[in-house]
Amino acid sequence: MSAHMETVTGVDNRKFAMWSLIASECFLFGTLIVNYFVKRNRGLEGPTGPEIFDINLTTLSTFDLLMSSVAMVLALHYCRTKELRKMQAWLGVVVLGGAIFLGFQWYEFNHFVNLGLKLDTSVFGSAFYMLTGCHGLHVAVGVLWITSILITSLRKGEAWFNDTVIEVAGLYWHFVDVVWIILFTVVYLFVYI
Amino acid sequence: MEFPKRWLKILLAPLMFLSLTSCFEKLPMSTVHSVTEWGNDINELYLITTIVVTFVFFMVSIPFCYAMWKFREKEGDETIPKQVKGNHVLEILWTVIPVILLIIIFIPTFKLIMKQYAEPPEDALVIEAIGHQWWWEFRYPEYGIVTANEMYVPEQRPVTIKLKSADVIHSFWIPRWGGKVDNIPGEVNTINYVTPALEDPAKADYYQGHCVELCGLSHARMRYEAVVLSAERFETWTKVAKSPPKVTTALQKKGQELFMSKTCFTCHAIEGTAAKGLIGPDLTNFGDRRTLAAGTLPNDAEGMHTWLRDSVDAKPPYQNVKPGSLMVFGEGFELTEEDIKALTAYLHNSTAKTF
Amino acid sequence: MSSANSQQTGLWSWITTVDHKKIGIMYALAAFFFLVVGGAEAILMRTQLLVPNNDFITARTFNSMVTMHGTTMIFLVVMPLSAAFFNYLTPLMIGARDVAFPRLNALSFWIFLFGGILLNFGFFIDQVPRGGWFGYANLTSLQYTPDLSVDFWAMGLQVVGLASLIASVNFFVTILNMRCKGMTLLKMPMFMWTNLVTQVLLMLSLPVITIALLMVTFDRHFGTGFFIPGEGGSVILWQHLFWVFGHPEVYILILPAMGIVSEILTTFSKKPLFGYSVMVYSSCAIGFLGFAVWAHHMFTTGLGPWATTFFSAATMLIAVPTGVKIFNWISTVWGGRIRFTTANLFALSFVAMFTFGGLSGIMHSSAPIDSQHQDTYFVVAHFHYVLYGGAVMALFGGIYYWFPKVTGRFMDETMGKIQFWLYMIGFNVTFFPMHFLGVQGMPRRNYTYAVDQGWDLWNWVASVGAYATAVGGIVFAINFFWSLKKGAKAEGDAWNGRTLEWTIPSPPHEYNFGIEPTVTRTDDFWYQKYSEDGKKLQPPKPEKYDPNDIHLPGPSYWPIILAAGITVAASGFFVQGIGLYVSLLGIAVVVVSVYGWSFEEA
Amino acid sequence: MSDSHASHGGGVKLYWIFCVILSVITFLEWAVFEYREPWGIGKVSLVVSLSIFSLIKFVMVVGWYMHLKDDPKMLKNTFIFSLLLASGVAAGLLALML
Repeated sequence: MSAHMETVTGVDNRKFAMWSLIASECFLFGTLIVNYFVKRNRGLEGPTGPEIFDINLTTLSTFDLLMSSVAMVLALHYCRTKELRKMQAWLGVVVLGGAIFLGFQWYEFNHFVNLGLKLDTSVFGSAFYMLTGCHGLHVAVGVLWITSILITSLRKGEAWFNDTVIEVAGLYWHFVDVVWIILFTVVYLFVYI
Repeated sequence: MEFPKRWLKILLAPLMFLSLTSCFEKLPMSTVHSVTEWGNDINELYLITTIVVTFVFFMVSIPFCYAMWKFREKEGDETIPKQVKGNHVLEILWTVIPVILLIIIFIPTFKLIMKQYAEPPEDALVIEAIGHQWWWEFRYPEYGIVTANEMYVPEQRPVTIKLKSADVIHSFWIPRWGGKVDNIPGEVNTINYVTPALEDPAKADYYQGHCVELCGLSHARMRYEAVVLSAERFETWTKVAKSPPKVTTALQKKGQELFMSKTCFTCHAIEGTAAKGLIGPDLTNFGDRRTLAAGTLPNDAEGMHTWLRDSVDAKPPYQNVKPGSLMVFGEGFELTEEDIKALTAYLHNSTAKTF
Repeated sequence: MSSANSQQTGLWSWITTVDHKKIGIMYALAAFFFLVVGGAEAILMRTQLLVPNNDFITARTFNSMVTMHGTTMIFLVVMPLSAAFFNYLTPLMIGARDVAFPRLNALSFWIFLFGGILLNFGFFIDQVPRGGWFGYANLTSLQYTPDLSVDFWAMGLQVVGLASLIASVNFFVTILNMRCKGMTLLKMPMFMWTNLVTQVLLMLSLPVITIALLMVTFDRHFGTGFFIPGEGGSVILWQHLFWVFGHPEVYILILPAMGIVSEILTTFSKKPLFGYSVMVYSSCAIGFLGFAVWAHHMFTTGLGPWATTFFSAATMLIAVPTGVKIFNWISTVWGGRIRFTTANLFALSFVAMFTFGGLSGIMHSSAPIDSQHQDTYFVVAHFHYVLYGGAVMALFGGIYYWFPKVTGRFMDETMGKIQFWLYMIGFNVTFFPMHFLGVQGMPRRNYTYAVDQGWDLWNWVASVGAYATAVGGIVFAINFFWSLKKGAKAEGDAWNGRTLEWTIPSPPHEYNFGIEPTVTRTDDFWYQKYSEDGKKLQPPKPEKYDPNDIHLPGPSYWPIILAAGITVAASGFFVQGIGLYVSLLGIAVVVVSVYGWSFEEA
Repeated sequence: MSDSHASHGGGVKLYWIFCVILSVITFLEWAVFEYREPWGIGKVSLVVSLSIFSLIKFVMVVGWYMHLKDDPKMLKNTFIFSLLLASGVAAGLLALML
């Protein structure tokens, strides 16, 4: 497509498009956070936040996503220095990190459902699941995307060092991590505000 | 190039615009013939804004029309005009002047907003206006009265109307009193007035109101009236308003039995009788009301006949009086002409006419 | 695949095209079709309101017409028509070969088309949306609208919104990244600036409506209570979220029209745009302030004194940059040689009618006055003056102005003027009396009105005006199709224009520019034709180039398949019983086409 | 095609340092939240401290990991403008709704 065009701002089109998408997603998650904040104390029945949130588990998943973000930066670095094995290794770590995060979220959702907080139990439940679910969906798409990149790299080996593709995927992944940093604070740490 | 017709296009709008500010005849829902103090405040601000807007309109259309005429391309004139890029003085001019004009509008706006949200006086009469799908319920907590589609108020008395909704969003608006506020389900909004003085103390003044937020099929048929009474007549009304209909003639007795047997009581309530339904409008003192079905039909024998016949025959959703209304008679509840006369007689003598 | 192959024709080349010009033409044709649909809905409404207590259409049909007229005109006529101009002209005006992501461009058209069909699919099974184009909260909940109508509205808007979001990212990157040599941001044509601001507004406001519509759909199908008061939900939150999107949306509708008018007025008065940089800053100011005024649609919901004051002030503030633009247009025309072609008539009527609409808007920017105007026909008159007298008139001006560039033939001037006058008079006769109806207290969205209200005369006049406009529409259709075949021939620089798209032949080659142009200043093409003091110059001879070595992206069928997948995934709600499998099928098609798309060679 | 990153070896070291800082901040967040009673942290100081922590992490990841630091001004403005506008609108909505 427009891979090798020199552009006016010097930034590759796809990278610029990803930053525009990130700018647009600020509003998406902004709306979801506003909806969560408005609804979190208005649930009529079912457990509320302080009763069911387990801060230790969520801190671990935040730490895990951060490490996955670090792995992504290193993967990009090794792609640029053309060290294939290291790049593939760190891409694997990224995928693993994402999978673990999704595992944590799957466990947390099951745990909450067992405690009686389903999607339609209370407005708090629906707002919470919509916010964290939407973020979880983004993480899943990211994991799928980076797995495809890893498979492409494994299949093509030394012939394929497309650092723009990895950088764009990296931007998406870091953004998903940054959104979780905000969510972790807004949802779990502000629960007693 | 037909030169004169072009002027018509430019001047078409302003000529009509002038007639906008002309005084209209006093229509029942006119927003500029207000009778309350709050309505007059709004009209003063409306006049200021109109003057400013008309002034700006001429500041724009005069140079615009002049340019149309002066700088049109004459035949065969190939000269290239001077390529003027811009003029800083002009730019500053037509930024600062509009800001000043807007401040002229903003200051009274700010004052009125503060006045609108000011605390109502203590002795204000509290009325609850509850919007239902396509009719209005008015409650008087002090007197324990519940009525529908007609809000009775004494003259020249501060009134606090608490706006609630039983289903979707409605909006309470009496144009001649000025200002509207939405009835939002799950919240209580208030609107404060000082009721207008009576033009003729002997009679009662009727002010039309309308629901102005789309609330479903019969949104257009959801009207009500504010009835201004003199102080003592309002007092007699508060006593009379809770009295059940007197059943004297045989026809009225038959009407009462029909009211029970045809299950009207499951939806409607009449104070002092066994009818306690809350789904439909309260029919206590129904005879007193001028209109039927939230301002759709006149409340006389002929109106009752149209309304009852329409509910019995028409199958949902094609009723033409109140599309989508819940009052639909299924099988086994047919009403003969005789039944309709009996029901009308029963409901229409519900109380002594107080005005 | 080299571009030397002949200009493909035939349906397959249109379905798999990635050429921004073909996509622009398809956007325009789709917009014309929906204009006819929206216009018919308007005529039905006006006929119903011709006389009091009319039973021409039932209340249910009238509420559907109100909803679908609003939704169709905004999302399926004005936005796609603006998108048609964006698509066709952005690469030509900035000297690029195509947009940043050609296949993504095709994708957003197909998603828009399928979304428009999904939105109107309710007509076939009598489930037409009836909740108003704004769909206020709990009238759209399952309890008060139990059938599928709201889902068609919500899902249709989701899909059309997604199309606009993808297109906005595409054009945002194109304008910032792919300008030709020498064209800095402040040397671009004005239409590109309004294009850029519109794309930013689209990019930032669409996610808000996506989430709001998702919440309504969850309320209706998955038992959540976001907007249901009984379950702790807040009905007002929907209004806030809708209007946080809604007000930038109306600036998305008007800014492209402002750009088109700036281009037309400069060409037909042979003068540069007056105060170019001031126009740029005021466009950005309008765009930015667009996000700070949303609650002036909600003055009557009891926001409290301080919020009402803030939004009144912010709404008044927006009138300043708008006023600056109007004065700049008049100064552009001042001292020029004005040629009254049909395109210029439409542009001038835009300035006249938009001024009038803007001023009637200022009247209810102050909350107390708005408490009398809200939900009456005064507001209907205001936004039709701004949207119809403004955006639609300017877009018609754009059609007459760029038709020669797209087809190589002029549109007939006499038929054009007939259509203009029918539109101008019909428009004013229809919407000016609505100011009187508004002041006389006639509420909006009423399917009929009583005899004793005194509104009969002006309603009758308005309906007659609507019929005149319909006739004008027919004249336009005749003119459009007649001129396609028999219009006067037009060469590359049809109107002695000033911007880059007039430097290439019309209709342009598939690769637009043989050699990428270099630009030294704004209106560079004009100063190649005339010197600074107006003497005619000999424009430089275009250099030779070999069209064969120009590499153009090949056609691709993945966009249409991906668009179909997304629409099928979105229509799972409408199929009883197996709805889930329909959605899963749609998602499967989406995943397959995403992978197919990415493995397609460049 | 790969720009300056490959040259200076410091890139990797910098990322590891940032990784440690991020982990420490996350631990601090957990600690501040977990021991707010024993350490006597009031509600306001809790919110302020946690917000500062997440802001630092946000800026670090966006600035260095996403290389926004060394991207052209146009890109920075796009993101920062949208972020500020989003938080402005969100703050406005919260002020109106709460």
